[in-house]
Amino acid sequence: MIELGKYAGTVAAAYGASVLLLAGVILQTIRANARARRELEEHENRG
Amino acid sequence: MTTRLAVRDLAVARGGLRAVEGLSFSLSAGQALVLRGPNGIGKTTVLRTLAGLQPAVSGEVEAPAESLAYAGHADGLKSALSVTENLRFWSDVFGGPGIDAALERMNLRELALRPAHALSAGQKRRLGLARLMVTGRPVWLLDEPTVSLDTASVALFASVLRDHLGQGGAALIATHIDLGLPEAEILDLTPYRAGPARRDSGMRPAGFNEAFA
Amino acid sequence: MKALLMRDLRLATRAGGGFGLALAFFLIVCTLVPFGVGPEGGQLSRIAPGILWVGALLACLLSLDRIFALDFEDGSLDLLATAPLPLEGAVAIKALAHWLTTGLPLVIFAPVLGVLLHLPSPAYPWLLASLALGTPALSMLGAFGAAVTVGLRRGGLLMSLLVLPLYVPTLIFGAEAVRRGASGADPVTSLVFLAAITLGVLALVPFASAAALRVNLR
Amino acid sequence: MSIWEYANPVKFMRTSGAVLPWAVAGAAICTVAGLVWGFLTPLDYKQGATVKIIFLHVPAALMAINIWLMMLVTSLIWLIRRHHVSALAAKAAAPVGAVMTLIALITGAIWGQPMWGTWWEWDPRLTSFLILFLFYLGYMALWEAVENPDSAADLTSVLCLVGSVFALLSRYAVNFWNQGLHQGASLSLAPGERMAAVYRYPLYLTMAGFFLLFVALLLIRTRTEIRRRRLAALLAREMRK
Repeated sequence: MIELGKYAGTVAAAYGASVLLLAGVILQTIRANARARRELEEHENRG
Repeated sequence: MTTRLAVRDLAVARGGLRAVEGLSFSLSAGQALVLRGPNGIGKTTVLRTLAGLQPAVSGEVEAPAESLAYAGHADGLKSALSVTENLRFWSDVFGGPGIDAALERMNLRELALRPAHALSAGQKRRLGLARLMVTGRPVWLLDEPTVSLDTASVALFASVLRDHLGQGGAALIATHIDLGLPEAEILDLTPYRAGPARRDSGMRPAGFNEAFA
Repeated sequence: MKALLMRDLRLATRAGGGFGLALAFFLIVCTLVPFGVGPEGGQLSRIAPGILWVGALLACLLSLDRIFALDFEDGSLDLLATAPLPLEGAVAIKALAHWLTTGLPLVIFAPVLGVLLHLPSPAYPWLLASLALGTPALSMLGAFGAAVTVGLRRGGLLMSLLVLPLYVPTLIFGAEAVRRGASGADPVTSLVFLAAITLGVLALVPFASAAALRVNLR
Repeated sequence: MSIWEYANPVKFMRTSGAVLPWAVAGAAICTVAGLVWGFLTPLDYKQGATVKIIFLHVPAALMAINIWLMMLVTSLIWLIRRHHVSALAAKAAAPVGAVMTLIALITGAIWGQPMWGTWWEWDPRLTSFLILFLFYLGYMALWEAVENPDSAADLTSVLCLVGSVFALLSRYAVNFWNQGLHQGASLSLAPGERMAAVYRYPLYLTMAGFFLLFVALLLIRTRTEIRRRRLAALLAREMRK
């Protein structure tokens, strides 16, 4: 078992906040990219 | 005759796309050239490029340093200043001749002390054109100079222009109306409208919009 | 050069030029702070240097967008860019005009507000000196922010976001000088740094501002 | 072949497409392995479990500064050589840099709470990161506000240049203003001060992980920007017909 001692909450909060932020930027990146790719493909197929 | 302005194979861009390309002409002292062409072809863009306000995509523009005076859609007037103050400011900045001749010629004498915000649109336009006279520069680049002028004022402007040409000046004018200047030559931009960029031509793209072409 | 300076000064001091608005704003900020922190003199005198500096900085910010926006709208900026005057010079002159009509009155008016905020008396010369050395940098950096955002919709708010971080070093050294003056410590080091920043800004930022203006005129 | 060939958008799309899977895989492996390893490290005799925050805090802070430097370099390349991909890469990097700065700030605050007894201390390092965050915000806001993409690239590049100078100035000004509680550089080269190897190796791993994560995100985001610009270009051309 991982030992965290009396600072368990502190460490968990730091890891949680960071992972949340990273996940946010990764998700936003992937979605924006998928959207740009889809729009471009739609446009190229049309014209 | 001295050449005032020489343009060779000029290409100009708007919004990252070429608007006009392959434009060549020259303007000698005493000559006026009227730019024609449908809306949106790039008359304003050509004038602003020649004035040095935006870079050309390619081509050469040859003119002596500080010989061009540009007058766009806006007159550059300060409404809190009087006609004289407005005019004197531009005369000082450009280091041109005094303002008296310009006031006289553009029929602004009686309005000299009136603040610019109390002028009508046509009067403002006349003041804007008087500004050209105080720059002391030989080549005028005019973008729709006659907007909001009445017939009498257009005639007045045409005679001022003719004097300017007579003194060895030159003018490039984008306009749709007849200025009453029979000696002015007409340059239609329609044949110079930029086509789709050719990939193989080795041309520099006007912007990222053409980079993929 | 001189013609442009005179015109800008005249425009700023005529009716509708907004001259004095910055001073009124400065007065209001310095009046509101005691309502916020309480009327106790000791506390006020402790935070007075900071309030005076932040107040002067915000008052300066208030009038920045006028530096170029009006000239951009009425086409004067196009004409100035084609004039024989180098654009860098025009930028510097316009920043100077802004300083003369906003910064300088703030410097002169600040001691009066210092009285309201119980600024300790040894700090007054340092307040004047630090503001006089620092506000030119505020005007010049503000001209840069105004040049970058000229012609943008909602440019004013964006300009504040761009300009305020640039004000940090000036604010730190300026307020520090007054604080040290108030507590009897030696404020000269801060003033030297402050002057160095101002000189650097005056020498270099006009080029960045003129470059930004040229981009916005295209 | 010169490095400038990559500035051609078509070539960039091809090359970045080939590199991307490796970057993503590397980022995932290094970050996850580094963080898990870091989590398993023993407690520090002084700081207890909070020492584990270092595996997030230090790499994020490092990337926050390096991403701004990378934006400075790409902005200069755009200003000097006018390569559009360079400008778009700077635009693509900014949000990642802002998130890294935010992580450094938040983990710093959370770490500071038990160590210094306060969530926020106006410590020079924390303060400079806050200022850096403001610069990131201003930079991104300017990109959003300018409509003409070439003008936006020019203006943001100039802002990045001026901002870099002032970020540096602020760093020293803040130091002058408050001496601070923050410990010195964690990876100092002076032998006596080096941190124990148990912490050092996982830290190197997470640093590599964060760097690869940035590379992967940067490639994807730059590809997104190029696609958007291509779409805009196609629309602009159609409008003219």
